[in-house]
Amino acid sequence: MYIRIINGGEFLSDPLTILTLTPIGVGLILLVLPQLLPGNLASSVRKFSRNVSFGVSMALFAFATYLSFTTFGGIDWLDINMGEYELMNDEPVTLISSIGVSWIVGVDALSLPMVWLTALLIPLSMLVEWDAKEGHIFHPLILVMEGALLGVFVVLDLFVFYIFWEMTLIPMFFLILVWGGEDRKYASMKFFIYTFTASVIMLIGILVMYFHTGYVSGVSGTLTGHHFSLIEMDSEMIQSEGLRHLVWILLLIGFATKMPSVPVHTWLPDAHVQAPTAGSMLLAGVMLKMGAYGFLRVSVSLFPESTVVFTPILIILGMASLVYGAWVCMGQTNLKRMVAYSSVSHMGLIFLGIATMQPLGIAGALFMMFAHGIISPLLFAVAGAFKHHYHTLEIGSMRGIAHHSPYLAAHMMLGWMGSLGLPLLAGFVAEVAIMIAFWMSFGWLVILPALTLIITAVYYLTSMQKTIFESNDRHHGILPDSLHGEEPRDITWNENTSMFILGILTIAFGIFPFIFFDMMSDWSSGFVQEVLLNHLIEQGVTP
Amino acid sequence: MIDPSWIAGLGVILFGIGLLGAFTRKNSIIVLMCIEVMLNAANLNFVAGASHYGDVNGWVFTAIAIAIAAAEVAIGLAILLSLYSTQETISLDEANILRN
Amino acid sequence: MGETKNEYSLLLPLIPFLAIVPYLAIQDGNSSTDFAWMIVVAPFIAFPIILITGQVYNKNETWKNKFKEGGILALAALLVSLSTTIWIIYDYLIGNANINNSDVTSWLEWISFDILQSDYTMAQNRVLGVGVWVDSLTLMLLFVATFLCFLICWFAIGYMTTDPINEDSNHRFFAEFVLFSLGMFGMVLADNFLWLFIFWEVMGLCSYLLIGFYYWKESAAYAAKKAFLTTRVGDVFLMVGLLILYDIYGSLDFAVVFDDPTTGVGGALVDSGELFWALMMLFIGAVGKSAQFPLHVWLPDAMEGPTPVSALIHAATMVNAGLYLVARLMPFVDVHHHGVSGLEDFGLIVAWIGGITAFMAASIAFVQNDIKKVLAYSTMSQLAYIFTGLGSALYFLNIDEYYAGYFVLGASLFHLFNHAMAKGMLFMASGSVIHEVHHAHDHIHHGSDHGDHDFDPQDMRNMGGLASKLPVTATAMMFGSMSIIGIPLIGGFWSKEGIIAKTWSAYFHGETLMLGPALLILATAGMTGFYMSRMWFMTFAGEPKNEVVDHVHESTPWIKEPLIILTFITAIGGFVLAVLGIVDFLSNKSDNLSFTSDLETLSEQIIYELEHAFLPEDTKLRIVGWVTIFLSFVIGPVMASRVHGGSLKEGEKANFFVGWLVNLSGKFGKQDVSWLADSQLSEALDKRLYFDDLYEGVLERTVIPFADFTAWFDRNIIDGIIKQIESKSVLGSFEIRKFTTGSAGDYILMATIGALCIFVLLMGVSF
Amino acid sequence: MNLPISSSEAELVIPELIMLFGLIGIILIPNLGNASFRIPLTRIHVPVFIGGSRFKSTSNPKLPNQVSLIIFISALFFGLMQNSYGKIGDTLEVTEFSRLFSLIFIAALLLATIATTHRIPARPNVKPPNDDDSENLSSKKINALIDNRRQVDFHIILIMVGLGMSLMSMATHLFMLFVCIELASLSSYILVAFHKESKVGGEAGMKYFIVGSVASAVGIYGMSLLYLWSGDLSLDALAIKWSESSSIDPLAGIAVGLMLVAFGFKVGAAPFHLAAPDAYSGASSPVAGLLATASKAMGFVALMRILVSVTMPTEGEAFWYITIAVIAVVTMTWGNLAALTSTNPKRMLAYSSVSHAGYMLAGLAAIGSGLGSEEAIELVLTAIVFHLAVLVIFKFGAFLVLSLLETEERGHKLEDLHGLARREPIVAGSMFLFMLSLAGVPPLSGFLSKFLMINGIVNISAGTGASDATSVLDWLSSVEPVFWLAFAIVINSALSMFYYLRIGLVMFFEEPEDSKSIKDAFSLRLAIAICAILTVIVGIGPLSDSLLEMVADAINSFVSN
Repeated sequence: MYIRIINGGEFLSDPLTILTLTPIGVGLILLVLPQLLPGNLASSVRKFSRNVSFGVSMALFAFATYLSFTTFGGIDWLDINMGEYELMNDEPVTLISSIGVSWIVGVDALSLPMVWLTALLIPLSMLVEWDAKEGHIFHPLILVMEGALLGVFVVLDLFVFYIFWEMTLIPMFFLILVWGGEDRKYASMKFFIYTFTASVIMLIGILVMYFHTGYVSGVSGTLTGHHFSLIEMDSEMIQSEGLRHLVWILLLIGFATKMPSVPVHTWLPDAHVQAPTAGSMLLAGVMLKMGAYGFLRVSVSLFPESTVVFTPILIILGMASLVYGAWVCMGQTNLKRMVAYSSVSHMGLIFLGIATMQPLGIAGALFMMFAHGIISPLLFAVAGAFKHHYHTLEIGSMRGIAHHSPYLAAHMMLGWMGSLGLPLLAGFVAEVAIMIAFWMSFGWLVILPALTLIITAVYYLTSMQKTIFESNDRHHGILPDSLHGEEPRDITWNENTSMFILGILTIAFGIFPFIFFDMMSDWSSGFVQEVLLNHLIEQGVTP
Repeated sequence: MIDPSWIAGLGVILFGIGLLGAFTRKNSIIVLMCIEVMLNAANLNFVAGASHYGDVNGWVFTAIAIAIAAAEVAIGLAILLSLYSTQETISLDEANILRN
Repeated sequence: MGETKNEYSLLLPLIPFLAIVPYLAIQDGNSSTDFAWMIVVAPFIAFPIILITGQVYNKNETWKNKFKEGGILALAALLVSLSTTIWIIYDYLIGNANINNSDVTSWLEWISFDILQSDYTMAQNRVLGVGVWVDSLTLMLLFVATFLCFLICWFAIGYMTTDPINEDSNHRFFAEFVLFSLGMFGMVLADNFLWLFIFWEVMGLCSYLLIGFYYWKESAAYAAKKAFLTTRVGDVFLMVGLLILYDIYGSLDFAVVFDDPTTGVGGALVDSGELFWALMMLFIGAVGKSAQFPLHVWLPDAMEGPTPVSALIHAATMVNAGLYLVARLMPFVDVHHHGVSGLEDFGLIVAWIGGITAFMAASIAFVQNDIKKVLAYSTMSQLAYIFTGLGSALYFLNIDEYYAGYFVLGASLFHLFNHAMAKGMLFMASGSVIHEVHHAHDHIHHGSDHGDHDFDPQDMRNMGGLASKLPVTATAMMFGSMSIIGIPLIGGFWSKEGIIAKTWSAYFHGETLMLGPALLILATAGMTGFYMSRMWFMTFAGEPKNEVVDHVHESTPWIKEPLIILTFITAIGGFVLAVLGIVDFLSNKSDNLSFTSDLETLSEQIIYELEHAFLPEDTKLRIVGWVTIFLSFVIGPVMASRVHGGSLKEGEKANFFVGWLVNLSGKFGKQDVSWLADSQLSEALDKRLYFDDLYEGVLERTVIPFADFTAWFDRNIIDGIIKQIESKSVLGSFEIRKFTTGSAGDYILMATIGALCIFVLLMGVSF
Repeated sequence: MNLPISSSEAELVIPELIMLFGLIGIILIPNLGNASFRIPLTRIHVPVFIGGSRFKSTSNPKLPNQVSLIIFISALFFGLMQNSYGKIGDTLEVTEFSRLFSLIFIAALLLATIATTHRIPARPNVKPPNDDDSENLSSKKINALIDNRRQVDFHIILIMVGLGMSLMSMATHLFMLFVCIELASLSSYILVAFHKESKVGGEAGMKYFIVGSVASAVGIYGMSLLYLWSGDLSLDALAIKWSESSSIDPLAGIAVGLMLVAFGFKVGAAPFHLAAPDAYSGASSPVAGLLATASKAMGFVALMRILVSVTMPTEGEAFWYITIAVIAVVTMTWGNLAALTSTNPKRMLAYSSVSHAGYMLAGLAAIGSGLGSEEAIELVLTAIVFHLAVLVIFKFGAFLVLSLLETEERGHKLEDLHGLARREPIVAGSMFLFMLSLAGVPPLSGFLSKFLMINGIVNISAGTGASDATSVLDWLSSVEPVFWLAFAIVINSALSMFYYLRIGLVMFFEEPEDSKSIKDAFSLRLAIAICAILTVIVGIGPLSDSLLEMVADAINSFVSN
């Protein structure tokens, strides 16, 4: 008989494994259980599944927080060298022995903030949509999403990485399809197919890498003799430089689409506009970061010299996203579309940061991932609340929300300001770090991103002027037609709480960025030292 | 004794006729017959081979192939009958509810 | 609300806050700089408390009456800041050993990182943190900021809480107010350029919020946006400047950068060309913030905010940030102290920008009828003076004329001080005028349906003859205007004279390009005399131009006290400080003010100063000096009084301080200038020389269409390709499905064709 | 006694024997009755049990179904348990390879059996439809008739299909192989036409039969040519003869080409696939499922036998390499494009199965390029077989869901799936899983199989690029064109995503026409659930590992032959 059971009993006691698999498990149980139980029991399960989901996600957040901070978890995150990972499972657990797929988890400064961010955003996005219709499906679905997202960040096996990478699409597809806006059908399909296409192209790249791995006992496949373990991979095994470059490009296609970078960004605005608030928050907050994370983790880490060779491509992509994205933003009349394009624009900065090949620039890019991960959910929460209470997303149709909903106005302003890079808010730290590094590497080219900051300010301020302000009357706002003359309500407590927390964090990380930044810059230095300098100087390539 | 290549040559001709008939004729009975012709072309080849190699297997193949052909005709006719009973046609072109 | 009420009892809760600093100061071993963080942190704590408490207890009576909707809390926070500042100044002036330029107290290691250097080695552990930097410049600005913020907050309590239009939103005002103060304090205290920039931006945000305080007004929202965006343009360049500086010096800390500006990171010699661009970028930032040509357009519009905001941001503190920054740049060019030579051009550019702005703003101010707008342009113009002075200083220092350089630097900064005090007061006074006129207007039209909604309480054409109605205000405003004009012996005279003289002396020194700024600011001196007097006369002198005026009286509490305090400072502060050698102190030429208790020395000092001001040794400068005095003291005011002056209405009597001036203004006779008022020039000036229209037009014709085009491009080209792929696939699908005809004959045919293809392929490849 | 087969040989073919005796049993059992034979001249009635009025138990219309369930389950069980291998006579050999395929076929048949259990309830006393009956009523009557009267026929034919396919996988002789294929094919023609009372049933059967017969006639003619060429049709002999001949004899080449047509029809390769969509949409879902899984697997066994075992040279590329590569690309693109706008779910699945054939053919083409090492070739073969194995799970799963819909006369239009999620969340969820698995979304088993396929192709081709190429273009121009097959698969997967997702879309998005849940069909639902669970757990984890090892063993035995 061929049936075997998973080896290694300690597998399930691993902190990161728990972190990843618990939400998927609980979420799936909550989704399926009511279908199997008889009526009464099923409805009582349904009643509690929202609370259970939230509880589980909060518990996971507490756990992630415990693991993330030195003061709690006892791990000195500044003391991790390049290529080392913390919280790894002791023994790789073989999943498919024939082709060498193993369960290897671990985090370093690159993934840790992302893990914490994910664990943070999940309960918040649940909170924002606390009263979502069919909450007994909605909330568990987000829980499943959490597992998939965390999986992407903690897994160090490319096959499993790819699995989680694609797995995130499914809950998001449903979030958009079932809870989305008017045009959700088109948006969900486009979102799924677009990103799926890009990632299968990336898959070819992964496979080429796979076939250039040597035999490593314990992780290599019995059938193929190769393995997917990122830790053991080495691009040197690929002899042809052209092939290395090709793999790099294939991977880039996958990652850049996810980020998304111009010109493969057009799925994002559609998805965002149609997605429910929680979906948008996760999409912008975490899913876009998957692209940047993967790019750093795989492309840049394993193919440093290709990255150096293709720096012009990175700059072109980054600049295009940044500048073009900002201009497109200005031409938008839909609040969510505008915010979505602003994400495109900000993601461009990440490429620029990486292109500098300066520890500071890379650290800035990392921090950008994190900061944008806090700010953009805030933006989308605001846009979502706007839609929720005013039934429109057109900029200018509803004016004077400062009167109708001062909290919403405050959150909006904070979010907008954070996004346009106001100092003392999280986004600025990343911007300034990337800019400094960018000047060092490319000099006056920095004027383009710098001028884009003005454009960013223009569109944000214009939209604020037309929404928060300008009601022409102290006591009434200009109400949109979509309200049909009803007086709009103030935002609900759950929306408010969620936005408030995000706002506080935006400020906190703007003033005390070192909480994560030092860790990131440590990683970046190690990265540049180990990967780039030692490696490239050996090669005779000059950065 | 006929040279086996002549037999095989006849087979080629028969096969051509059968194939040509199969896609030009619209009456499914005739198509069925064309298929039989094609099968017979194969049979001729088997026979030719058997006589060429002096191999008894070839004869056996022929016999079995004829049996298969018989079964095929039986099934075919049954299917055509059932088609006729519902659509009142056995023309290949006219029975086209299922398409695209 | 109308009757004056004694509300000082509300100040009682401030006493503990007053006691904090003295308590800390008398403890042994406490250095004032160790507590400098309190200056920033106190408002920082107050900000959320006021905002959130106000939002929650919006309608609460106690919150309204006892806390003045947060005003008292704001005052408490600012009091802590102010007392800490005074402590630091005291420490500094008594020569406490703990305070000197190199003593940097680090508060926060913001981010730390490594840098990959061009030789592929890592520079380990660079830190961008923030600490406190104390020198005379810091002290002066810190004092200006904390002191004025405190007074303006005081003023605002009266001004804001008695205005029904602000009902329930004053907590927002006070919260934003303290946040703004925080920005200014932090910027002045920060020990590096990055944090200077950070706090600078915080101010930008707050100015945005405060200008847009009346958010429902379209004009206010527009003005707020305009202010933020215009300054943002400058800020972005400032940031680029920071990047260049960081690249050169490997640090942004003043301590590192100023230690030896000629040596960059790793001992490299600094290239003056690169540094020039860094400084230029920083200067563009300053231009934006200080509303200089060509980024000046936001300042007049910014008067949309409540008057205390105007006082706070647009006269006393925020616009000074740009000046502060340029003044900070002095060590770069100070060739005498390791400065980088070859940067004279920078000084010239600064001076030219200043000169142009000064002249332009003054001429626009000629035609303004809105009392706050006049003040706004006057601000612009005065700041431009200071820029010209700083430009001259940069020039002198760079050509190693350090004596002259330090003098004009000190004079410029002194002018900053004088102007801040005077302008703060002027704005508050104008606020008082507006407030009372508005009240009177409301009072008259109370209960009547056909209220005059077009009535503009800021329009000077609705005023006139207020000298007797608002004695304190009129007095304050008179001294303020005098200080701005530069009436000899009063406030601004001491500093302005120095700036003009040294700018000219730069020309005389052989720099022909300095002639332009020198001429411009000389002309502006006279124009200042005209428009400031015009404002005063239009408001306070002559017959009332509107019935409202009869009902105006000074009734609002909290408003008078700051005016009185500042009147004193404006009137005699300039002179006192000048005598104490503030000019040398501010330019860091001397470490301390020259306090003396010896009368003889004092009189020597006084005589020295007077001699220096009126009878400089250089004949050419003497001529320039007297021309200036003549223009500003005689020509300007006299012309203004001929146009707008006049005695009060029968029976009204102004008090002692202003009565003489009103009466005097009536003596010059009337001059009709309507031909001038209708001229094209006047219209051009009224339209602000079309700069706003130009910018607006350029934006509307280029930026917005281009943005729309990109949006179209994105939707139809980039996304269009995707959509094309989709629709083409669907089309292809329909086409390919046509092969499935439904006829079994066709299927066999297709199969046969397929078989033939197979053979062709097999043949082609194999046989 | 001299049995035609020794007991040690019989041990090897227990599943087939079960099916054989089951076949006899299923013919007999429903006919058992109280018939008795009166001994002449006496009054003694000797019961003979055959005929007469049937017992209550044997007259149960569901009995044949239960019998065939038992047969397939026990066959599956014994197949799984089996671990001895060997030759039976000259033409059959049981290897891991044949056993695996037997299991695949039996599993598919088992699912088909389960699906027919609840398809339509059998009722006594149903009259044939009258002319004046409404369309709805008449179709109801027809279905009832089918169930009542021909349950036995259906299952007999099913078992015959199983027998044919199972033996076919063991055949080591080309003629034997062909006879077995004919056995299975002829039976499947009947199955397709089984719905004879409906208009589409007969038509579908006719088309499938005509085109299939032409194809097999072409194939048998090709085989006869091969016989002319070699004089021996056993695979070993052919392989030896093939490898001995220095160049390819045109006769042999043509013969192989003709056989490609026949097997191409079986696997549904373009342009021989055209009858398939018609057949699928005319047949009932269980039958369509059978065609899409077992029949296709059968075709691939034949293709692998002829292409890999016989004609594959030890070095260099096979002569059919370019042909198969072109067919593969055309097939997958054709299938996907056509499926894009199909509104009949069965047709859509038919086209999707065409495209899947294309993916597998691409794998074969990669083998044919002759660039791969032995391991690489084994890997690709493993991928193909693994794909065929897991197809049974999720492709048949999808047909099971359609079967469930067919119990209420739905399943022929996309609209029938509308709002399925509201009516039947679990079923809809399972259907969505099947669709994602078909599209190749991780971590489902469909992904693993597609992954292995691309994996193998990349493995074979990626090493062929110039190792000193310094730029991407240099490398791409130096790499063998096989590499682009991987891209073809990838782009096609992306294209296919569209119509798979559309199924999910209509199930979860649109409003159902009828909000009642579908009738309770326990075993069908169970089968769907099991398929869904297997879809997931065969995708990753120990079970997939086990299956992969099984497949790898099978391939080992196949290659070593």
